Amino acid sequence: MISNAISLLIAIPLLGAVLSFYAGTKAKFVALIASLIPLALSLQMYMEFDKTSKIMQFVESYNWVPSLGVKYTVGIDGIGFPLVLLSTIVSVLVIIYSWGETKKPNQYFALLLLNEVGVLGVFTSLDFFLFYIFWEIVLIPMFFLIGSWGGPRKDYAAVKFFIYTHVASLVMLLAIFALYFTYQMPDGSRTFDMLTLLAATADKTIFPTSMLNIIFAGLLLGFLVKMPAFPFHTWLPDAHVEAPTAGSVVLAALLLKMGGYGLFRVILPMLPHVDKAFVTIIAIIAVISIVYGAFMALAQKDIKKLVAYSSVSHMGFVTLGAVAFTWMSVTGAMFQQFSHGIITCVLFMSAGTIQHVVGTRVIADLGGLADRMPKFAVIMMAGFMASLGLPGMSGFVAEFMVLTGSFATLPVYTMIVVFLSVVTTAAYHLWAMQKAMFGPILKKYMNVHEPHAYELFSMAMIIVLSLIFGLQPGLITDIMGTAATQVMEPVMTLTEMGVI
Amino acid sequence: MEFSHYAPLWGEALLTILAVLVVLLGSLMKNSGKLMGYLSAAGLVAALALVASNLTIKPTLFFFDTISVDALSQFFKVVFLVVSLLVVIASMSKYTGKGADEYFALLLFATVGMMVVSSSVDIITLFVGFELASLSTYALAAFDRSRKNLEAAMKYFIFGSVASAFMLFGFSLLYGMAGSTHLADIAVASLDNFGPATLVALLFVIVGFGFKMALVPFHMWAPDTYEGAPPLVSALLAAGSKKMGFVAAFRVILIALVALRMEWYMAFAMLAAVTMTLGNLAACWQNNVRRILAYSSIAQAGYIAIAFVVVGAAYGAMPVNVLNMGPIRADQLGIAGALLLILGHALMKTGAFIGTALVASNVSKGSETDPDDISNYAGLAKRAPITAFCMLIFMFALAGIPPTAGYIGKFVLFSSAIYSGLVWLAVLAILNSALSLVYYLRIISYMYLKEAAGPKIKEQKGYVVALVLTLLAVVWIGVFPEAFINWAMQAAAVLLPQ
Amino acid sequence: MIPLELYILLASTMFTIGLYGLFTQKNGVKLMMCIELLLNSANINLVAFSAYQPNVNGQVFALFSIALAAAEAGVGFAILIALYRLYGTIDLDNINAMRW
Amino acid sequence: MYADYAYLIVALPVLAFLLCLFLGWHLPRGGGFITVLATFGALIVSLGIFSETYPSEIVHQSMPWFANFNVGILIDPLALVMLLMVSFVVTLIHIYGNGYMNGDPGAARYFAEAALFSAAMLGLVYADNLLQLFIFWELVGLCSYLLIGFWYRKPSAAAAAKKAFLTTRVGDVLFLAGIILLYNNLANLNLALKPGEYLLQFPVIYAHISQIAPDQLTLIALGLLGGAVGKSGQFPLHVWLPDAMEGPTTVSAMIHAATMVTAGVYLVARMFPLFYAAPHGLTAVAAVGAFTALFAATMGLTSFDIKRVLAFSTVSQLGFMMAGLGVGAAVGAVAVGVSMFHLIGHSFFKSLLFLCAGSVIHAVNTNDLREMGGVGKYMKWTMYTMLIGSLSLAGFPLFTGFFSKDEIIVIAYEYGTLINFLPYIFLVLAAVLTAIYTFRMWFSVFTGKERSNYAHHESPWVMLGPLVILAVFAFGFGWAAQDDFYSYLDSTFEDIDFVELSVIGGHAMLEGEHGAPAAEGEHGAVAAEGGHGAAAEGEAGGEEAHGEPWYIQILPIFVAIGGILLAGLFYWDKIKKFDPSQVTGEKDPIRKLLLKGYYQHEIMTGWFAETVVYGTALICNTIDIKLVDGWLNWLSALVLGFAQHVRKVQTGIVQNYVTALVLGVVVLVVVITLAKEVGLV
Repeated sequence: MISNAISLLIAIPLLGAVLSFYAGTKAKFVALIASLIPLALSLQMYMEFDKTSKIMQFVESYNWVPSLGVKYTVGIDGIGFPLVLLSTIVSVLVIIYSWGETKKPNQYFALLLLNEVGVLGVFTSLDFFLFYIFWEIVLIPMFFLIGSWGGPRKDYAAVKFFIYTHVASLVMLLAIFALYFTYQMPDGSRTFDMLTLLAATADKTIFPTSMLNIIFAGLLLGFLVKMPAFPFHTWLPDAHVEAPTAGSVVLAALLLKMGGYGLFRVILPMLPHVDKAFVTIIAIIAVISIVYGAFMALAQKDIKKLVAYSSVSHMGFVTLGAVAFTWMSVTGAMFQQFSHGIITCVLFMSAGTIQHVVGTRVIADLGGLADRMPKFAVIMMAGFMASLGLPGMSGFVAEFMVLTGSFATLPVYTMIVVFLSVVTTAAYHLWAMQKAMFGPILKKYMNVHEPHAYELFSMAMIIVLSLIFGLQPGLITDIMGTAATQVMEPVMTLTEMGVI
Repeated sequence: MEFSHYAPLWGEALLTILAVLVVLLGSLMKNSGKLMGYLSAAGLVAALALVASNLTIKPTLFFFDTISVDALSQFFKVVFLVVSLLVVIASMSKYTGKGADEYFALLLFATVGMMVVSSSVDIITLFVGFELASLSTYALAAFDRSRKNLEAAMKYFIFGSVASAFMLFGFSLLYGMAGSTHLADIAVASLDNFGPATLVALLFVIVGFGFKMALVPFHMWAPDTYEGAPPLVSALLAAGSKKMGFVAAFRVILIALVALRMEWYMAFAMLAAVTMTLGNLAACWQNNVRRILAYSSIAQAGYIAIAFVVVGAAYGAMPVNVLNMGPIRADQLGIAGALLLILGHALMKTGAFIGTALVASNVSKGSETDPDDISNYAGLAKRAPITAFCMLIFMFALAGIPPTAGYIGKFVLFSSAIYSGLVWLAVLAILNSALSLVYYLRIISYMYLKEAAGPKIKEQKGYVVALVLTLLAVVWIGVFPEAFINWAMQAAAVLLPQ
Repeated sequence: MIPLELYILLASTMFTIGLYGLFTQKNGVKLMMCIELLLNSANINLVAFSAYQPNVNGQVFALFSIALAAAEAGVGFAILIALYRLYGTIDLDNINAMRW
Repeated sequence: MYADYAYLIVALPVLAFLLCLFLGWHLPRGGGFITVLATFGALIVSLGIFSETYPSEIVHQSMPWFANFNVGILIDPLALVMLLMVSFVVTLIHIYGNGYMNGDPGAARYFAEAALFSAAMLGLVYADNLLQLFIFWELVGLCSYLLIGFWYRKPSAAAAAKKAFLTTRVGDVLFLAGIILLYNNLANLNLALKPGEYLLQFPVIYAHISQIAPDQLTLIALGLLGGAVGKSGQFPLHVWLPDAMEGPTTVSAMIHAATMVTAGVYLVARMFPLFYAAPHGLTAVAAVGAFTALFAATMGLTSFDIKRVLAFSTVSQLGFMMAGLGVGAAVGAVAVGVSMFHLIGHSFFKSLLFLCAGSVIHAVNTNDLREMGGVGKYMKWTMYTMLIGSLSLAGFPLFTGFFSKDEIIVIAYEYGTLINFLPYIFLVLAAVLTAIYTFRMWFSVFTGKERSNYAHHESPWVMLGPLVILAVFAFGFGWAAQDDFYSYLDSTFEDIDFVELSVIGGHAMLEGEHGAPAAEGEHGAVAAEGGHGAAAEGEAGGEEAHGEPWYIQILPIFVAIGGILLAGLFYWDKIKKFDPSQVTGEKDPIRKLLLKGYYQHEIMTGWFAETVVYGTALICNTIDIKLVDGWLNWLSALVLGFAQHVRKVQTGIVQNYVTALVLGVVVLVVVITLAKEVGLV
């Protein structure tokens, strides 16, 4: 049992960021090492992780700002750990993918590592104060990644991304305040401890429904914007289109997951105690996000924008599964988080590779690339198939579980999704694939070549992962299943768990 | 009366003597700028040590009960001393030659004035200290004698003296009403004989302090002066003398005029709301970085002013467990929050202005372009990495991004607002700090995202030391706020009837 | 003896005149004079009040403020002179390079 | 002991897939032999299992997968006949492919994908639960997509691939919906499952059908039927199948004739009890099947592309199979036997026909019937093997197709007597047309004079060998197997109580009405006694002795021969009487309609896909830009515009500043006093 595993997990990339900032051209090696260690660490944690217990594991808790009731409390359970795993995996692959980065590499890799720090913090912190700090910190590296490595409209995109999400998180902060100031511990003191506060929301005498509704709405907004769900998604396409490939990957694979994580950790425990209308509202938002996202993707000209909207659509499944609130759907939604996190990487990487090999991302200008880059074509094909929910890859399992589970409580919405989204999703994937890759090779692309080995490698790795988790979902759904049952039940505080 | 009895005031005494000494020496020996710099820096450090030696002292009165040394005064003295120290350190690489002695002397005098204000409980001493600080800063604002300097100084001077005239008139009315110049007496008196004159007095006093605090509509001088004055002086104004306005307002309004609670509650509710909104809005379109910072500090003043509203709202409320500091009252928390934000803002603003000073100092004298124009900041990250990084952190801190001093201050302050039922004000403030991102991000994206415009900048030692010290302080407060919160709470307790 | 109200009336009138001057005048020196009016109206108040009080704090205060006003005038004129050297005028309407 | 190696049936082809994918590039002929060996291995294992389990044992293995789903193998007679057929046909086609693909640069890719397909198809067949079946179902779809688009440089091929995937996907959506419905219905029963039992396993489903509400059953049945319709190219989702001929001919033979397209039929057969229990479930199946049979046949008449003719005939024959299952509403589980019999037979002669066509195309280098003719002179083997295939397809007496198709028509007649005659009529007409278009094709390919100059040579033996073998089966399978086939298949559902189900499905009512005939004819009994009567029905199906009048018995013979003669009169130069182009003028609307293929492309692709769907997408896009993102930009513009005005307050003239100060004081005084007056504070 590693002591302070989580703190190490957060500290090492931070250290790595500083080092690689000063490592100049050697930055990538430093970064790789600094991201491999957390990966190894998290795998080790996976070995030690008790899949069946609903207890927070690897908990560390120290007083930080006693006068405000702020503690440095971190720990993981089935909700957070899969995402921790995801973050460490994706970070490594992203760093490998951008091995050839030549523009200010030291800053570039430092920022990628900072990103890892932020998301790891969000997924592990059990104290709202700490949670919020990490939640905000994540914005900064992403702002710079978009802003200084981005495309033509990078400034607009970066600022829009920052302000849009920041406003949302401020609303969330207000809601957190409301929780904080309403609840008093038995000894009259205040606490930011997540689990304690969430457990308290069950108590009607402390949180009358009318009040809890407002708090709930505030928190919900914060998370839905991050997801992002319709109609709060418009920052996403801009950010993605302008961001550099690695930026998009991290954005889609990790940052969006923060929103989903929030749903499971914070929203679901409160759901039973708030106005029932919320279920309908969230369900509608989810359905619209899924269907609308798919149709938007169908209408896009830029392949990266297409992928961006596909993220909106896929994250909608997370919302749907979460709000459907059955064991199967919640498990599925958690798994969708994980699987989308993996699969979206390969999509954005493909888009990026096309961008810098061919020089354009406009689908209409592409054609017959498979003729010149067969290996890449195979991988991209596999990625797209995974994304459109081909059985055998992780995406299918997740969406199947979500739909099957959601039907029990939200039959109508589920059926709408099934009928309107499945074919559309397939349609835009195949259309893009066919237009870009197949058909006769265009004259102007006669001399394009396979992308670099490291790009192919990182993409192939993702395909392999998607296959592994598609064929053997149990590896991770066991953990999530436990978490799902635990989400269904009233929240246990750390003291009730007997952890501290 | 033995000498040691005055120990708590040695700091002021030391600085006064030092200031006089600096002037004398300066006139005696030629180009002794460097020496003067080191001298006054040393003096400030010494004074800081003296003040710090009894940081949380029981309130003790001196000089016929006109001067009170207590936690609050010490808190502000620390703020002023730190700011002046940073400014001096930065100035040491700018003011080396002729006239440096005057510069440092004025700076020290200004500091002394502020320190006097911070601990005066009698309107006479308060007025004297106030004027001492103002007069020296008038002179400082014009120090480099460029066109901009003089215009800035002129506006500052005229507006300032009008404001202090208002304040004096208000004081006179207060004296007439109470028959005494002691704040305590005024407090007692204002409870019974209470008339329109008192209201006028209150508002006139608010004008006087509002001018220093740069609350809308008493802020008009601030943007021009901060932009026009020598950058380091702007730092002193924004970070130092602004805070003097707050401490004076705390003492006079919260203690002496407590009877008019409803009135100043309303007044400050309006002022705070208008100030933060207007400041942020006006900042969005500025192209002069120092002007942006000026407006941002106006907005910050708006946030800090929330404390008055909180006290007004929560006055006399029963103490309860607001936070984990045992039973305390929302108004105390509010003041504590304001104090934290004052501390944080003082540091961030000093740092930011020092940064602008560094950039401006590298623009050749003759050049037509405004040295503070934002276009000069393009690609600063490449041209002056340390400065750019510090500026970056200061911007995020000003915007209230955790974990920085700015975040903690806002956090406690807004918490108190919510706690005392002023949710609308808290929401407005939070929306405002979101809006403020527009211009902070603009500066940042110029520094980091634009291509470098111009040659590499030589980062002089003095500036860099000051910047880095400030940076460390800002982050330290943000990451380990515990001690500071407690300190602020103790300081706040001074203002409230036990 | 003269009732207090009259003193206050006088003071207020002076104050108002001073303000009016501030609004209307362009010339820097005239503005300085108006400011002096404001300050002195306050001084009148102080002295008058102290005459009706057992203590003399008011007169002390007045003395202080007069001294300070003098110093203020000194600084003020220094600035105005410097202005005049650079701009060739002390017509303050024309000195508005910094605005908006 | 073979049963222990059942997993190899899938594992071997998967292995072959990996080998070809990664090493194929370095192997001769893209490593085709690996694929052949793999599928042959699968065949061996299947045969072994057959030998062990015959007559009625069942192999069932299962292990947990994730959540509450499992992976498992269920080999009952129904699955086993499919396994044997698939592994056998596929092996032959791979052998043929070694010749056909020889020299193609993408051979390795071809064999890899072919191997993957074989794996998926075999997996589909012996999946023990619906989810697993669905997964392989999608995988075969993927392989078909990949193989149709095998020559991806050809835009038409890429487009056809996409069309195939999307059209079947529409069906899959319904299938998925059906599964979700079924799962939730079963889950709501809160069954106490024994360890090793899972909700979606077929045995579990069969056991609990009777507890599910009838209306739910109908919905589920329709959902599953939708899936079958998509996969088996039934109307209206058949449009992809003709286009799918863009792929290599081997692919058409393997996927789009013999195996994959039959998966839909197999699904319905597999879920037959559920369809049977669902009111109107089988009626829908019968309707779809019968209509498609006729509809596709009419299109087969007019196409000039040899492969498209075969494709349409495939669609039509699949219609026969569907109809065969559908009429089970009247005759019970025996329908499964009848329909599967036709499925197996069809897979032999249809793959034979395709391979022959391939061999012809290989030599002639065109698909167009109008450019062929007289090929028979140079390709004797091909000609005769294809003749056998054609006769079998046309249902010429004593050929496989005769026994199977005839049986379907007969039970359709009984369905008519009990319920409704429409399917019967449709099927008979379709049979006539089948004979006609089959021989239209055969005559215009092999007889007459050369209508273009093409290479005169027979195909290599590696291609002819499979033809011969298939020809043997296409001829012999029918009378060889018929006796035991029905009885063997009927043992699949023998422990299911069809009486109970028929009550739910409302078939008992029919039985009540037709009490008298039902009591006499064995078929009537089937409706009531299901499986038990089925054995009897099986034998009865074998001989021609039935309760029906004699003319029904012999009608099919005349249908077949008559059709062939009719075709001859048009297309066989020896006995040619009419010229097709004179019978109906160019202007003839019906002819035009047929040539245009009922304007399906215009409706499906042109109107629905490109106008409705893509239009919606564009509308969404506009909304997104103008509204959802628009209000944000509008807001920011508003705020910043306001700011622009606010800053103008700062005039730069110090007197105005003082004025502002005084104004501020005045405002404060006024507001505060007013507020106090009002009592606001």
